[in-house]
Parts: sequence; C-alpha cells; structure tokens
Amino acid sequence: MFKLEKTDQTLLIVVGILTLFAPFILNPFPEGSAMAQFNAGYPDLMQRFVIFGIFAIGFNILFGLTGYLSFGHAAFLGVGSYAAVWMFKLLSMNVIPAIILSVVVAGLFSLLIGFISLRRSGIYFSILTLAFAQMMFALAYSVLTPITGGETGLQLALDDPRIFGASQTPEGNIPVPGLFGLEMRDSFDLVMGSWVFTFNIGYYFCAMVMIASFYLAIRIFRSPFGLMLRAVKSNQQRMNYTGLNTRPYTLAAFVISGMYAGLAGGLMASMDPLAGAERMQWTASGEVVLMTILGGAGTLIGPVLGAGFIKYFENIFSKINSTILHEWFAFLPDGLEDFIVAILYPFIGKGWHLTLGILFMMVVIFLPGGLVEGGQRIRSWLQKRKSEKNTPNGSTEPAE
Amino acid sequence: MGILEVKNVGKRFGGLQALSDVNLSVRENSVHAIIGPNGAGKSTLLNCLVGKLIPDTGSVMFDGQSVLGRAPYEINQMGISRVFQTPEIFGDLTVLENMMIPCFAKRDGAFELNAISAIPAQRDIMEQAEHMLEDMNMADKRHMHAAAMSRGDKRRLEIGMCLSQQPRLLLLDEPTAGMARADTNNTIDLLKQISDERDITIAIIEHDMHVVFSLADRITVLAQGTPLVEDDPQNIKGNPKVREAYLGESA
Amino acid sequence: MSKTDVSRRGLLKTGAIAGAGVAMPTIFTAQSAHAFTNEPTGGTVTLGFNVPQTGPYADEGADELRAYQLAVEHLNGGGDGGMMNTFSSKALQGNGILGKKVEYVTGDTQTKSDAARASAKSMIEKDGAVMITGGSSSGVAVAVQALCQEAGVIFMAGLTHSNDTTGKDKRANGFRHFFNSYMSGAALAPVLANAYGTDRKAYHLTADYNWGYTTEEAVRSSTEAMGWETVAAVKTPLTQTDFSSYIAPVLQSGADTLVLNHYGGNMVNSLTNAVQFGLRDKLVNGKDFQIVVPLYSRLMAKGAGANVKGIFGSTNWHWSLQDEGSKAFVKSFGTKYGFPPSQAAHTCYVQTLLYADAVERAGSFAPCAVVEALEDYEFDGLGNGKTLYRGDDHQCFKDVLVVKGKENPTSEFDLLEIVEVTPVAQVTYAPDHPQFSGGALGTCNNGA
Amino acid sequence: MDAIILQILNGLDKGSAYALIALGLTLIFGTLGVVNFAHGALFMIGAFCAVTLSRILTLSHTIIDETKTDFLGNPLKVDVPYVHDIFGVAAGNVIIDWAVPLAILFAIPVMIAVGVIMERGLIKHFYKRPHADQILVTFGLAIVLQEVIKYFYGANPIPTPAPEAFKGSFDFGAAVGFDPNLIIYPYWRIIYFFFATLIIGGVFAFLQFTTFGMVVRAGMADRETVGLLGINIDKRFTIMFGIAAAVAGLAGVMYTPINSPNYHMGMDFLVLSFVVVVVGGMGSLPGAVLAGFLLGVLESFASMREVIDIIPGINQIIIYLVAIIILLTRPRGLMGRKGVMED
Repeated sequence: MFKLEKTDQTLLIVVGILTLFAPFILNPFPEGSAMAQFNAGYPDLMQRFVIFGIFAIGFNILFGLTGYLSFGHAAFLGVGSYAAVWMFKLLSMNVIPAIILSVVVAGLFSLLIGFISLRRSGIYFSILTLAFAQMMFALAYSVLTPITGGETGLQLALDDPRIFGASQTPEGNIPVPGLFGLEMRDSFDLVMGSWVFTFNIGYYFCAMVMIASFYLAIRIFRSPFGLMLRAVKSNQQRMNYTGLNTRPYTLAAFVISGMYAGLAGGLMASMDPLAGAERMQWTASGEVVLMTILGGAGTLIGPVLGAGFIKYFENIFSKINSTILHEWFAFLPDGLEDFIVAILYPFIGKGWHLTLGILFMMVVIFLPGGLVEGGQRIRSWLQKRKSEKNTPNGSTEPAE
Repeated sequence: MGILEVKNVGKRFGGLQALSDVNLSVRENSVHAIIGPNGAGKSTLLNCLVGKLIPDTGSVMFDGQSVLGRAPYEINQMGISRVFQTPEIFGDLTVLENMMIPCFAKRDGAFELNAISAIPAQRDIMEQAEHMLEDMNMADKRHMHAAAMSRGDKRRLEIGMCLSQQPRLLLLDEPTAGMARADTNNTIDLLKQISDERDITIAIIEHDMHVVFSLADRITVLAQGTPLVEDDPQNIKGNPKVREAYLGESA
Repeated sequence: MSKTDVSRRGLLKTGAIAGAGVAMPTIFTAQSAHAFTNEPTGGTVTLGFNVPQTGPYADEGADELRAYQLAVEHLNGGGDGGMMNTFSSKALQGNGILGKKVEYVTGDTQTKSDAARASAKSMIEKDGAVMITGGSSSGVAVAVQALCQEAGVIFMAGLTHSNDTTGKDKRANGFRHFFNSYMSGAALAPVLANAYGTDRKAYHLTADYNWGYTTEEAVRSSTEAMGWETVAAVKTPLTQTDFSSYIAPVLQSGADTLVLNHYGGNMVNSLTNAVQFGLRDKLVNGKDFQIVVPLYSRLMAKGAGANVKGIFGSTNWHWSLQDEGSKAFVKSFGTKYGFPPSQAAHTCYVQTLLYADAVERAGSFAPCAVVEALEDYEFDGLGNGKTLYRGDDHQCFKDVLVVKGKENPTSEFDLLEIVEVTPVAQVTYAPDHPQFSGGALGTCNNGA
Repeated sequence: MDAIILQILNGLDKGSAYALIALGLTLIFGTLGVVNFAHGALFMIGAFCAVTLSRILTLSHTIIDETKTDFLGNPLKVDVPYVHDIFGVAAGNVIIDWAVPLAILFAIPVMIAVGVIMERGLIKHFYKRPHADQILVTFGLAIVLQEVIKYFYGANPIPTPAPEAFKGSFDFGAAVGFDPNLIIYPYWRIIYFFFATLIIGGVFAFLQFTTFGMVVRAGMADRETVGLLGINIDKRFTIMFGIAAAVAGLAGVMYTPINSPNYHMGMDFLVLSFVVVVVGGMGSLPGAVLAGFLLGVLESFASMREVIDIIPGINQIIIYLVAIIILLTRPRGLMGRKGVMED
C-alpha cells in the first residue's frame, strides 16, 4: 500500500490515525477538572501542531538529510504568509490559490537564497542564510511597511479589492478564509459526559495537508534523491569523484524544504489571515532548528514530535498562573501549599522559558538522538523486560 | 597515443615549483605506476588529472579531450575514477547503498531529481550493486554501516564503487598505504584480477616497491616535480638514475 | 451538523460538569442555544488577560496583570472597591458582572503578534473568554483586536499608543482607553513652546516601525505648527541597542532639541546614550540643548535612571494625580502590592471596569450590546477627569498629562512629576483627521 | 569631513565591543572546538556582576522619617546604605559612585569561576559531540541563565551609571582645530575603547609570549599531537574557558554605563557576535578582531542620515549585507583557515 515499505507504511498509518483523532487524544481530561489545563485539543493549538509539523518536516529534508543547517528558514514561512494574505486581499478568500501562491513564492525565494548560500558550506552557509533572513525581517518590519504591514502585520481590511468574492460580508464584517464554502474556523463540539471534543474544519484541512506532506517526505527519504542527499551529508568529496554534482542536489533539497516552509506559512495565514514580520526573525528560525534536533534530526517522525513538544509548552505552560497553582494544591495545608507553589512558580507561567531551556539541555545531554531516541530506549527497555519475564528461571540473555 | 596524455604540465605554489614540464603517456589497458620520493609531486600531479587542481601550464588530455577547467564530477563522468589514499566512502550509509550511488551516477548522470520512486523499485541499480558486491566478496556485509568496516574492507568497497562506474581509467593514490602485509597482498591480488578481467586502464601512485613491481606494466619515476624516466619495470630496477634519486635513498 | 465559529467552553464547562458521569449522550452542540461567542451561561464569566510575560516588556505585563487581578477582586466585591466607588456609573454592584462571578485566564503575548494571537485564541477557544484585554505594544494590540473582531468577542486594549489602533486599524469590537500619538503631540507642543520657546530646531530619532512613524508625524506637525523647525528625522532599527552613531551627528546638524520617538528598551538606550554624549550640557544657537521623549512610562524612566531628570514627555495617567478616582486606585493598589501602580496598570484596570460596567448597563454580554453601551459613553471618576468613549473610532478622549523627569525622586517609583494636565479639548481631533485616515470601524460582530 | 571622523570614532568604539565579544567566542571555539551559544549569556552575567556589586554597595537598612509621607500617606521609609554608616556619607557615596570600575575586580573571579564550572560541568561532555548538539545545549543554557537573571532582577533595564568623573564628553574637534561641539565623544566610551584594546592586546600577548599560551596555540593547531606530547591540554583548556568567560564578563561590566543592562542583552549580542566571528573566519583571533572593527565602522557609516536618504533601510541590514558579500568573496571569512566548521 502507498508504495512504501512496511515499517514506513505503519508509521504513516499511525501518524494518520493520531492526527485524525487528535481532538480526542489531546483532550484526555474532562472539562472543569484541574487537569483540564493540560488539554491541548482546541482548534488553534491543534492547527499549530500540524502546521509547525509541516515546517519541521520540510526543514528536516534539508538539515536531516544533507546536514546543511539553515538558520534562516523562517523567512520562507514569512514570505509564504505574506503571499497568502495578499492573495486573500486581492483574489479570493479561497485557501487553495493562496496556498499555491505561498508555496510558489517561497520556492522562488529559496531558489535565489539557496543558489547564493549554497556556494558555502558548514557554518558559513548557516550564517549566510541567517543574514538573508534577518535582512528580510528587518526590511519587512520597517522600510517595506507598505507591502508587509510592518509592526502591525499584514491584515485584511474592509475595503480590500477582492476580485472573486465580496469585500465585506452582508453583516459588514471581513470574510473569513474558506475552502469552497467551508469556513476554516468552523467547528463543532462533541460532548461525551464531562468531555468536550472540538472538531475544526481548519484543523482537518491542515491535518490532511500534513499527512500528505509527511507521505511525500517518506517518499523523498526513501528515493534515490534522498539517498543522494544522505550521501552529500556523509561525504561530499566522494560524491564529486563519483561523477555527481552536489550543488543541484543540495539546491533541490533547499528549495523543497523552502516550499514546505512556504506551505506552512500559507496554512498559517489561511487559519488566521494575518502575517507578521516576527515570523521571519532569527528566533523563529532557531525554533524550527530546535524542533528538529529535539525530536530527532534525520528521522521521519522526530521533527513532528519536536514541533508538538515546543508548541505545547509555549501555549499550555505559559498559561498556568499562580492562581491555578493554588487551586491545584488547595488540598494541602496552607503553609505547605504556599511552599510548593513558591517552588513551582518560577518554572511555569511566565517562567515557561526557563523550563523549556532546562528541558532542551536534558534532552541534548541524555538523548542525543532526540525524542525519537528516547522512544527507542523505552521500547528496547520494555522488550528487555518482556524477555526477562519470558525466561522463568530469571536468567538474562547474554548481551549481543 | 595513450588514453591519458599529459604534456608539459607545470604547477607552482607560491615559491615552490611543485611540477615542471611533466610529460606522461598512459597506454590503454595497461597498469602504469608513478613512483617517486616524498615531495616529488605525485599527489599534485594526480590532483591535476582529476580536476582538483588546475595546472599553470601544459595540457591534460583524456581520450582526446582536455580535462582542464572541468569540475571533478565532470572528469569522472568522462570515465576517470579515483581511489584515495584513505578510503573515501559514505560512512553513514550501508555497504549496499554505497555501491548503489555510483550505479546511479553512471545511469542518471551528474544530477537527476528522482525524488518519488522508491529505491527498491530501481531493479537494474539494485542488481548491478549486488553483483558488484559479490564480485568484491562483500555480499555478506551489504547491510553493514560502511564506517564500521575494517580498513581493508573499506578499500575494497571504494575500489568496487569505482569499478561499478565502469571507468576507462582508474587512478589509485597509494592504495596500500598504512595496510598490514596481508591486506596489501589481498589488494594487489584484487587489482591484478581487475586488470586482467576488465577492459580498464590503471594508473597507480605508489610508494611501496613491492606493490609497484607486482602490478605495473610501465613506470614513471618522478623526482622534484619532473619525470626522471619512463620505462618498463625491469629497466627501472636497473636504472642508476632511479637508484640514485629514489631507491638508493630508501635502501 | 451544526456549526459554531469558535467553541463555547464557557457554556460547556458548567453544562458538562452538571452532566458528569453521564457518558451516554453524544451530542453535537446546537447552534440556536448561543446568541454570541462564548456566551456565559453558568454562574461565572471568564475574561482573558493577555499580557507580555516573557521578553523585554515582561515587567510591564506583570504590572498589568496585578491591575487585572485587582479589578477582578473589586468586581467580585472583594477589597475596598477601588475606583468602583468613584466611578460616575453606579451600575457595578460588587457581585461580579450581571451577577456572575468573574474568573480570568492569563496568557503570554511575548510582545509578538503571532504569539499574542495564539494566546488570545487559546483563551477564546479553550477557556471560553468573552473579553480579551491587555498588551503592551501597538503591533500586538492591532493584531489581537482584529482577531477579536473576527471571533466575536470584545477587545479592551491595554497599553497601545499608535494612532493606527483607533485609526486605520480600528475595529468595531475593539476599544482603547489609552491615549495616542496625536494626543501626545497636541499636549506636549504648547508646554514645550512655553518652556523652550518657539524657534527651536528639532532633530527626530524615530523607531523604524508603525508606532514610531505615527508618533513622529504627530509631534512634528504639532511642534511645527508652533514655529519649530524640524532639521532632520532619522529612522533607527527596532533591534538597535547602541544609538551612538545616531546621537553623535545631532550637534553637527545645528539642532538644539532632540526628540526621541522611541519606546521601551529603545528609549532607555537612546536617552542614556544622548545624555552620555553630554548633549544636555551643550549650548546651541544660544540655547540650552534639550531632549524630549513623547511617550513616557514608569518602567522606561526606571530603566533610564537619572538620565530622565528634567526631560519632558507625556503619559496617560500618573499615580500622583489628586482626583478622587486616582487616589482610590492608588490606595487599593498600593495597599495590595506595596508600591504605586503604573499607567499601564491604570489603563488595564479602568478598561476592565469599563467593560464590566458596559455589560451591566447593556444587561448582556453580547459584544454588540457592549459596543452599543460603550459608544459615545461619557463617564468620570476613573482618574482622567471627564472622559468620552467616542463612537466613531472607539477612542477615549480625556485629559493628557505632560510630565517631566523628577529632579529629586524619593523612591524608585517617584520618577516623574506632572507639569501640566492638558485639557481634553486641546487633544481632541476630528474622526477623519488625516493622521487617522484609512480603515473603517466596520460593524460589531457577535460571532457564533 | 567632521561627520566622517565622528563616525569612524563611533565605529571604532562599537567595533571594540564587537571585537571583545567575538574574541572570547573565538578563543573558546579555537581552543575547545565548541560553538558556544551561551557566550552572550556570559557577557550578560558580567554586566550583572556590576549590577550586583552596586546592589551590594547600596545594601541598606531603613529608617522612618516622620516628617515626610509616602504615596499612601504613611511615614516615609528612607533607605540608608550600610556604606554610609561605615565610611560616612561622603566617602560612601564615592564608593557607590565607583561601583562599575570596582565591579571589574569583583567580576574577574566570579566569571572565571562561572567559566570553569560551565566547562567542567557541561561543555566538557560535548567536545566529541556534533556542533549541532553543542549549539543546542549551550543555547538551552543561555536561556536558563537569562531566565534565572530575569527571575532575580526583572525584565526591565537597570541603570548602572559610570562614576561622576567620567560623565560628559570630550571635544575632539576643538582639540584638533574644528569648531567646538562638532566632534564630541563621551569619556566613558573612550575608556571603553582603550579598555577593550588593552584586553585584546593582553590576550594576544598572553598567547604569544607565555609558555601556557604557546601550548594552547599549539593545541588550537593540532590538539592530538599536543596531547601525545604528554601535556595535560584539557586542564589548560579549562583555564582558557575561564579566561574567555572573564573576557566576556569584563566586556559586560564595562558596557553597563553605555547601555542599561537587561536580562536579554546577551541574546541581542549573540547573533551579531556570531556574524563577526564568521566574517573574521572561524577560529581566527586576529580575524575576529578585524571583523569586529570593520563591522563597527561600516555600521556607523550606514547610520548616517545622508546614507539612509540614498538607500532607505541600509542601516537595518548593513551588517548582514557585509557578511554576505565577504563570505561570497572570501569563502572562509577574512582570515579563516581551511576545513574549519565546513562539514
């Protein structure tokens, strides 16, 4: 099925199921319970999970396969968003042309920037990409304000000259992005006892795109082209003396991953029609690097896990405030409650950066292969335990 | 007229004349050794042949075409393969994958965006690679990580990779450097076998006289960046100039 | 299949708890039950406080949050009631809003429009917030205001000073109590003319983004109207930390006044650098060289330290005001937290009260009802004298304070002194003023 | 003409700050082969050494002044620093006033300790790990360090002025025959420039003329060989890390009067200092210094309004533009060696 090997096929199916049932999986705690704070199954965050998943999958095609560390990838996400919003302003509120344009524009930008930056390798390449992205950010924030909206971002207005579709809804509001009549922000809720699950059209649209992107990524990983990219990472010298020109390979990888970023940007704008310059800042580029390495660079699923991990932190941990902490520990005697809250407080809410930093360090120190390696270790540990159980006399098998 | 014709090649690095007036003709289907003491310019000459360096003067013709100014991958596509002093292989890939890459390069050229089809679907490539692994006696290691192999196996793999491109000229840069005696003899046997069984020209740069005299049909002696003499092995052995410049020094 | 624009957790929270244990029914929520987004149906109503908790404005955000917590306490009948006692409207009873206990959720804007929108969305979609408020920059305010318009909730802006918030980027569901660039210019100009004369040559350094542009334009046009000449205006990058290369050429230009259209860290650094260069000790064109900072905040003054002494600027509010409202607010804030509130805290507190009051008066949480109650609403007793929430652009019109860095501060909070309270008439402008042109308010959106 | 002289002065001053930070970064990269994203955090911690010292010097006990009231109408509490009690008001104020220069003495041991602990506790384990891991772990460390500082000192900048004696500016123009006020430069920035060149010179002299320095330089060139000679290079590298941390810290201490320090000043400098290091050529100390000054001067020129009028926005992008041009024309930066950080 899908022309994939068995393990990849299983992985794709698992990812597909997890994505489709995300509204259930991410809302494990009943509404109103103290743990509901940790629920992540609301449309915006679910959309972010998959959109940043796409971004990281694309980044991994470049970094994970070729080893070229781009420090300016957020720029392509940014131009993708701008392209999409301009499409909404000028053409139509349908997301399809907007997303197509954002992929194309991001592809063109990455072709140009990649063509120049790939003349160098290693950290020199990283700094070149960083420089391009920072230039784009700085100009978008300031001089290019008429095109980009500058500080306030590019937004839709009530008087946009939309060619297909009205400038305003009958009620006098700005129309929302949709897919042939399905509005991206539409949701319906499913109530089961104390549990509430939200199904959002935008999320499912993004999820479909993500599964398709993930499938495409698997195909690329397993293709001759993917093999060549891994060969570039392994030994460029041998590539050259094997009659292979590495530049077009790396450039193709750069453009493909730039287009993934543009796709993510286009989807972001489709879910929420605003494009801000901060999306292109180096911190945003650094974030996707962190996502990829944290999840496991070069692995298929790693970047998606990393993206989810960081976005979860950013959106869930940052919202826990001292009042909530006090509620959680209200069952404790007063003095103890205050003490525990005082200890935890620096790490949650406004301290979420601190916790994230500590977790980065832990993962890098103890799990060099990222979260994927963590998963593998747990699996092998479980298998070992299982095999220990299966040998009733308790003798362990000799190590391989 | 040899398959490789080097005419009046000179190369300067700052104040050092690394090569001057090098003339060399490698006959088709022969094994041609280039020997010389350290610093004689052997590696510089080799680098000029594969496009890593561009000589200041002279010409390098391969099969009637100039190689000068071409990138290494273009020269390789013309039919020249190179084996390095320390094996250059794809350490992160499996042995089989290593072997497939030159097959792709041979079939698809310097660049081919083949991003969708699965590798196992490339039956012809798989067959070629498997076949070459068997030729190299490495079929049992096909799923091993290349970096995890012994040096001798790495060398064997590298030679196999070069051969699977079906090159017309195989350049070897001290292929037995740093090898144990047994590995060296294995490599000699392998090269002999290749030279006998295949329609291929071999040019070898070597320090080890044992290797040179067991393989070479013809020998060029390089000293101080310029060829001293070019002759058959038995004549080289008796040549006093060579003895003085090279053998005498090591004896 | 029914549809909702955003989920309505406010309803579901209580509804679901009531139905807990009944795992059987699988219900898709019906549209007809909700008149507007996040309609609160239980005994509580949730407000969303979206302030910077990380990044350079985190301290300002923390102060805003303190004010919000105080406002919630007062609305629920706790504490001493603060400004509820001095507010001209007596609709608020201290029993929550419309009898519903006020609860709140908090989020981190990071002072980035993307992050701010994400956090606002999570409050709307996940927590069922019926109103979003807060923020410490115009970029964030404009972005979140547009989001709230789309989602059908009310946005009560926190600290945002750019003309655009109630100018070209205004939205029907958004309201701004804070003053703006135009008002700063209009209030400052006469005071500056008075103190420094009418034939000054001004050199502007302007932060290179929207807020900087509107502030420069406002200050330029109002000072030029008084006879000042603008020698040069140079834009400085947002990310600049060392302004020496921008400050150094000022004296060479023949200017005798430097206007720093900078905010936050930019202003702290540019002012520190300017004072470092000894500009204020110089005599140019026979006049003492002067520096002006159009928008002051206490945290900026604190960051710049002694450098602010004697430097003019404007603020929305200051704790040393002696009207009854301000005194009541300072008292309850100071008692609770031990130090006086900042202008950001004030505007956030007032915005919360104004929202609650509008809901009470409208008798509904529906955004359109709230909008109607707030539009052209006149009130008093909240610290800035008689104030009008203008219906045309949802901007508050009230007195503006011109302040000056204090020469002998008695504490780290006592850094500014009020020079003049500029009456509202002097800072009022027509809704179609060119500095506010473009954009349209649109119509209110109830969502759902 | 006067405008150009002024911007050259400016550029040299800015450049000295860039060069100083880039120097420490290169020192760590060159000796240990570690890409240290926490270097900006070391700079920031240095600056907060100055803040901390000035807090220590102004440690106070409160007395109640019945004659005045605070904002709530209660009797005013007045803080009296202990140094006033010990040295008297006048001498105490002088000590408080000189907090920043005194902080140099305070910062050196603190920073060396921070550096050594960092190297022994964390960086040591990352010598053999890929650069990407080094970047990630040091980046994580940088976040942790800045959040810890933020927790204790808040997010707002903290004014840390120079001593009264160094306030104001020197009129260069008048000294060389221009009209007064045309070319003025603040005393503290002049001091910073000389301080930076002194430290840079000191580091070079240390590496050039001491045995320790020679071993370290040999180690930078070929670590394995030096290890084979039976020299305990690791210990020396630990000390080098301490020195690099101290260099970054001193740069931070001296920077505090120029701009009020805040917890994210390290991150603000991080990207810039990496650009400087790379433009100079990874691992090259002279390259880092040269690039620092070059970028400082060019940045100053780009901020002239005459230039901005011709190319709008040039001041926003100049550093990156120069970095791109240099890297495209000189593959390994100004003075980089082949093969370093190219894989």
